[in-house]
Amino acid sequence: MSAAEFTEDTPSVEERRAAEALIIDVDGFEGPLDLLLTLSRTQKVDLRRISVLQLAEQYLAFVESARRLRIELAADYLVMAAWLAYLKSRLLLPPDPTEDGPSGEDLAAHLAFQLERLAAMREAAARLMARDRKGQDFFARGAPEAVARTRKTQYQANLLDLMQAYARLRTRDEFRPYAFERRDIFALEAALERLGALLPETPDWTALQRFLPEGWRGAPARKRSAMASTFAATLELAKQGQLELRQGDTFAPIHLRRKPGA
Amino acid sequence: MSADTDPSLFAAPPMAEQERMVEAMLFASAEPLRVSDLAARMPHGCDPAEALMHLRSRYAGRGVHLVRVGDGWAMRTAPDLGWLLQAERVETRKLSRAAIETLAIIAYHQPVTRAEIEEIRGVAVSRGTIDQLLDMEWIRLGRRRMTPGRPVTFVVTEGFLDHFGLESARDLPGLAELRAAGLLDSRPRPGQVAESDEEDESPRRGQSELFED
Amino acid sequence: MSADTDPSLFAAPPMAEQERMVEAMLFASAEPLRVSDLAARMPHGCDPAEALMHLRSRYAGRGVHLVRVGDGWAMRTAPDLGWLLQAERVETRKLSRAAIETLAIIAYHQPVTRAEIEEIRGVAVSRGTIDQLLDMEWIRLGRRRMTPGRPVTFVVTEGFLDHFGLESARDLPGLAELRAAGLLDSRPRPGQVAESDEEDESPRRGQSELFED
Repeated sequence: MSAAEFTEDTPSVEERRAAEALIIDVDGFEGPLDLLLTLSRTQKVDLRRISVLQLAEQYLAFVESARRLRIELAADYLVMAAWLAYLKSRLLLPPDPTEDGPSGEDLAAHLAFQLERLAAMREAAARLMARDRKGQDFFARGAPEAVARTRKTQYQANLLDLMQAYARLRTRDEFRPYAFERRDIFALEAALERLGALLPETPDWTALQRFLPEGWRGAPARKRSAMASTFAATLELAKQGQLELRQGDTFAPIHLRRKPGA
Repeated sequence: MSADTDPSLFAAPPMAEQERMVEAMLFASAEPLRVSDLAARMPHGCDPAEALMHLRSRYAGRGVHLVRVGDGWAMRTAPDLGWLLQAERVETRKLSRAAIETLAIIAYHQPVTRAEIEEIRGVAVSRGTIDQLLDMEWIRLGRRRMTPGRPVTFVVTEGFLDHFGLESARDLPGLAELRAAGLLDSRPRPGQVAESDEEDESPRRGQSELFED
Repeated sequence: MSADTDPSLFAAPPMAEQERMVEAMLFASAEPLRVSDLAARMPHGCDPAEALMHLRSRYAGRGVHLVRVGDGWAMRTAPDLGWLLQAERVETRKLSRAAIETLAIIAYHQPVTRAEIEEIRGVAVSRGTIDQLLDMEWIRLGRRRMTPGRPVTFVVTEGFLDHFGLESARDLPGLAELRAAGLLDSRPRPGQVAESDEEDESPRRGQSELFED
């Protein structure tokens, strides 16, 4: 096996440099299969005649040297390493007649197939992107004509819109209990009742804030809800002619009092 | 024409080729092109004015004409065929949120009654929304439900499947797939009112500031 | 021709006139039109398919061509004149390598599931990649695979064919060679039970089914 060039015994400077280049570039690989494909290129043979055993050794040497350099390898690189180590043992040992399952040759052939298929798809992708493309190399009519006197509205929606709408609905559904959390909501009815009770004792202008119930003046969410409901209640009572409202300026505090004579 | 070294003195392409060039440029351009525009894009020594004349006679009597527009040239439908394009003018508008949600519910739950749609949406479904979807022929009436009141149900149509590129409504991805595809947002924080935040495009900060200390 | 009252009893216009009509409609539309779209707008008794054949040969070798796009037909500028039309070029979104490979895998292996794409690439397909391709309307959902879990499949669209100047998915470059080399087969990993495709009435044949008619 010529994979000796990756063994740890006597790595030449160039070999170490080559190994490091690979490792430093590990982020550039899209996973173990991509790395294996790159390694297989060093064999300089048709992918169909590749030595999987040699490839397994190259990969294991790569993982080993990555460890030596304390490079963190993602789990899938290590899973592949374990699998290749197993494959290597299956390829090297004489077949055990008592053992079930695929032979080492079958596994190796499948790996070779995967590599060849990935390489073929990359090639196909490159050929596809190299084609003459609309808007780059050939063009549609620049000024499409639509000289109609009749107008028709066509509503547009695509599948993504549809799926998103449904997802949105269903997500909301799942969390309905939360959506109706009422602990921090001061209801308008409660505000009306409270304000109605306090009003007879409010002959003078009093700030709206003063009418917030105990326990609703601290936490911002609770305070906001109480303020909104109380304010809505003042509007309702003002409409009924029970109280008067006053605000000195925009955003100034709002004051209210019982309507004189009411 | 001499095959000199100066590129501008190279022989211009044959007139048939120049005609092709002018044809392609006029076709692809969104605006009418002047002779000078054409000349600026063509190789040296070309004569777009002559190519235009050839092209004009080539298109004479065809379904499209080469016409003069201001001081430029453009291709236009032959006036006698304008009637063919009348159905062309379609205004496309985005479907309203209520409509797309209603449509999604019908697609995923069909056959489904109006009450069930309202149950899922959590709000009443306006008649206009249903009418619009019926009108677009994306939904139709299904069989009546055999429950008290025998309510009508709604199902999606072939036209719907065609528009959305689906073979059947069963091809719609399920919730698990929607989630895997990242279309389901992650769980909102407890206590947060689910509806308010994502849906409201207009920031509510202005209002809430009023109540902040 | 009798000036009858029923318009459907008029004889169809002469073929030269039908050709003009088809020409006008195709020039007017930026999107491909199907024979049925054309027929729907033409008078009764017209044969747009034949008119298309005449039109196609009329435009052969010209600056603008009649091309087939899936089930539709469109006028497009001749690719050899692309250099003249730089002014019309549209900037396209740059696709990541993952997106390009995913697109190619979908095109060559369609209909294909997400798991199969991942099997071929050897890495997970990010949700953004599929979303982007869906959003560009280059891929769409195909029929669900009749295997456990009924996973959705992806196929390429007419928009994809149009963009890459393909008449059909059969014309993908190198498709026949890839197929002959067995590289488009779905080969189960040794020792893994083959997916129970066989029980399905529409077994998965991938691109190969395209060659069977």
